[in-house]
Amino acid sequence: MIDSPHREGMDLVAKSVTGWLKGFIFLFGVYLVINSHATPGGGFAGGIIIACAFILFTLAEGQHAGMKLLSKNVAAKLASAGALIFLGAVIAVICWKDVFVKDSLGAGRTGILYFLGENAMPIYDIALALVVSMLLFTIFSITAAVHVTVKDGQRKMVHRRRR
Amino acid sequence: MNDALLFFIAIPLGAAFFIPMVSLMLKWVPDLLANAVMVVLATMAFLTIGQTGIYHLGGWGTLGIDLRLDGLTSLMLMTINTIGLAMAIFSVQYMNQYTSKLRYYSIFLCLVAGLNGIVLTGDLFNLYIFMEIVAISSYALVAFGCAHDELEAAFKYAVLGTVASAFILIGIALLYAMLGTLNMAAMSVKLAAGGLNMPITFALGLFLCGFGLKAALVPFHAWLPDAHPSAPAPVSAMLSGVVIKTAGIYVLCRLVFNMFTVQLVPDLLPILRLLGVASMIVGGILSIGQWDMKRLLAYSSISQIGYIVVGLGLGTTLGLTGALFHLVNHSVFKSLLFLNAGAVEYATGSRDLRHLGGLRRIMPLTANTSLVGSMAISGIPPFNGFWSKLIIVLACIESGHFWLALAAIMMSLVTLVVVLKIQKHAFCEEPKPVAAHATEVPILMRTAMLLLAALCVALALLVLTGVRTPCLIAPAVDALSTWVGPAAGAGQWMGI
Amino acid sequence: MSLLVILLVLMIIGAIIAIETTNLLSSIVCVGAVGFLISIAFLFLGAPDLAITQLVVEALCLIILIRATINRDLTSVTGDREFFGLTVTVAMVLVLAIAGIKMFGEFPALGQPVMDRMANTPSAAYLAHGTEQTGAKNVVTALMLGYRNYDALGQVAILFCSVIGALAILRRPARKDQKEKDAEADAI
Amino acid sequence: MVYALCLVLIAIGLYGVVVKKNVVKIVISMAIIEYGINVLLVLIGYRSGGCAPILQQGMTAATLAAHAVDPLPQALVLTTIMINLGMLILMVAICIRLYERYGTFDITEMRRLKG
Repeated sequence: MIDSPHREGMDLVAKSVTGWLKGFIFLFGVYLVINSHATPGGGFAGGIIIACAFILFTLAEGQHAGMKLLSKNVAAKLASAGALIFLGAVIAVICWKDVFVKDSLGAGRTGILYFLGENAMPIYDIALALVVSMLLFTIFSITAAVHVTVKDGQRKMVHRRRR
Repeated sequence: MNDALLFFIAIPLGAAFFIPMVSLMLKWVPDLLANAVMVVLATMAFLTIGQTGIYHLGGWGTLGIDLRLDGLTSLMLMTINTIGLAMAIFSVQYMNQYTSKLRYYSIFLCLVAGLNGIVLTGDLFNLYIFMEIVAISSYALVAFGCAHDELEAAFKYAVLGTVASAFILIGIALLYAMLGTLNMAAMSVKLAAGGLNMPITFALGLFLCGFGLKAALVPFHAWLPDAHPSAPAPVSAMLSGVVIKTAGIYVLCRLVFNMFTVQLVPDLLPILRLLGVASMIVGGILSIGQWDMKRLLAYSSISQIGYIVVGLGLGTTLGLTGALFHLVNHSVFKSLLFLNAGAVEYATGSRDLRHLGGLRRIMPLTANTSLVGSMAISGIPPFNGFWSKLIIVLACIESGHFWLALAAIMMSLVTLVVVLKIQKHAFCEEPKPVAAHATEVPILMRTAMLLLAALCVALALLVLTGVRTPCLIAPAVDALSTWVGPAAGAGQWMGI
Repeated sequence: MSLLVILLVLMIIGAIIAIETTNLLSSIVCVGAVGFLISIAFLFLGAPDLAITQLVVEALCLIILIRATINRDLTSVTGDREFFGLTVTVAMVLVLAIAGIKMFGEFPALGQPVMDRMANTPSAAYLAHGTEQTGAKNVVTALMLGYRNYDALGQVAILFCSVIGALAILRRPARKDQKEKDAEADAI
Repeated sequence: MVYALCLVLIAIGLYGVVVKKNVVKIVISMAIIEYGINVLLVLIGYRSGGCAPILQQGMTAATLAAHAVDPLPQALVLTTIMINLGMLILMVAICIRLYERYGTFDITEMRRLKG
């Protein structure tokens, strides 16, 4: 992460490689999230891999391109939205278990959407991945934007603005 | 009441998740939402007075996590949520000094959710998770002002807190390896049957160190005198009023009396009494030499915690009643004194007693409520502090520890000296230049202080009237009995 | 079994290097190495779920730690061995060692999990009925999101609270009354 | 014997937290303590020659219960890893702010941290 503003992001080789790679990393993260009930790796691991895809893009393309793709405030809002969905899902399952959890027998379940189970809607994992990826991207872009410049002998922590 | 217990945690968490979504333009939304949530929680807490029971979450039977409600839990819920309500009201205007009040309320509501979570769970690992929530949100709140001394205090508190949590986690791992289950009720049954072996005593030792540090008992109290003065006033009031008691004393009480029952570990009570007396004396003596208002109160917090632990250490029902009553009283008047210190700092800008003076005429309400709080903490008859200290001293005499009773009375005198020092320097002398431009604090801060002062007086009536048994004695009896039902030993300790 | 011992010994060496080296960046890299060794150890202990999570979290810890130290004071001064800290640590390590040795005498051997040693433990029930009650083949996910989803709720609160706390700590003008000398005062 | 190695790892982390002068070094030693505890937790649930607790195609729930490793400590460690990540994020934020104030990561300069 070169701090000098005149050269955004890394050199050409890194940019072109990440250009290709970030799509596949994002896809792998989504794969882990979707069928976490069968294969190892759940909402948490998938969410972090999605966050790594965004972080890789920001590292390669430079701070401002990263901000244009997904700014800090949008990411924070998405994270809190995901957290609210997850809270709703947990309360739903705890209070009305037999409606929302389809056991593998699936004997005559009439529930509309199942949160956990064979071919159920993985609302849990999607919400978890959303929360984890957005939170970690926010913290990465915050720590990336913060750099300490020595201005007239006084260390000042400056947040780089979005151009 | 089964799933309503879940909403003690779900409502504050939902509000905490919702607040960052509100854009920065709507300034009043976080305040309104936080106060509304605290009002709802306070009323819900008062509804749980009579009820007891064990609720299996999600209908999984003993496989899932279960919430447990008994006298002690409802007592703690009432303390947490009423003090939280007073803090939310106080911080509406006090936090205008800081930017981004949005984030303050989000973390504050996470803190309240964590505290409610600790009090309600019946599962050991779940207790650890909610203690981590309380720990992380208190580190962030202590460092909220971002001044250099606050950051250092937060760093020191975070380092010690993480080491304590690591000890607790090792203890939990050992207990799981030896007992096979994480459910506290099932653990106490297996402990009673299986008896004591080396890993379990090692785990108990680790628990004592870890929760001792969270409760700021003497050998581990290093973080408290730094963390409290540098935190914003409502946060330090919440910290010393509620967080130390819930994350420290309550869990110790649960472990000592409900999991490792006293018959299993008889020599635990002398250790508790020793820790209590030590922190009582050290806290009292250290608080005499302080000039910073909040630091002085922080040290006197340590000595008051010593009272509670001594009450716990007696093991008799009378001792436990006194300890729990003192726990509630202390969280009320200590928060009141911290709010007064915050109000003085808000008005005059400095907390140092040497620079303050003559605020009685300028800030009459703050001076009077601080007088009420001081009288209550030093145990002057009409206020609640006197009754709880009286019960603890009686319990000490009843169970034959005369030295403990003597130490309790001496320390109460020391607290009186210390508290009068605040009154004299801050409120009674002729006004100093610093206090010249001071004005009375805004309306909402005054209502919070009035609320707590009224509570100080109201709690005193609790002892006399018929309300005594359900609110006060029942929690003590519940605390002594294991979950499976009153332990054989609890029978003959019925003092009253 | 022996592979596990090798991995643990490597971890201990990595941890010692991470703490003792003067250059900050190399000690961060050593911690990364310890984290990746743990991920391999999890794989051999039959926990693929944890291996993936540990691997990815480890990479993220490295990124965040490097963010803290990039073009900042990289050499850590060793200074004089402060006597008090050393004695306290030696005493603490001794206590841990003695208690560990005495305790591990009565500790169950490595290979016997709780399910073999005791009757009706919850984890035996999780394995037997986990898939059938929650429909998820991966029992750990069934545990995390089915039986103990109250824990997962607490955990999301922890992550949320720590990131919001970090945002609160890193915000630029912390107090309104602070006289900001430079014009750029943006409260993100 | 393997448990003793975990305790050694935790002791190293403890040593680093108490003795080290550098703020980032203390954060790193805390991470090492938490790694040691994670390994200890998973070791408790290990069954010699056990397979991962995932119901593959050919297995039935009964064979899984006979062979699989204990899933409960794994769920706990999954949570603990995330807690350590949250703790690390907070500590790094404090370190960055402390660096802004003092220009160095050394505790001896910071007035109040000496104690």
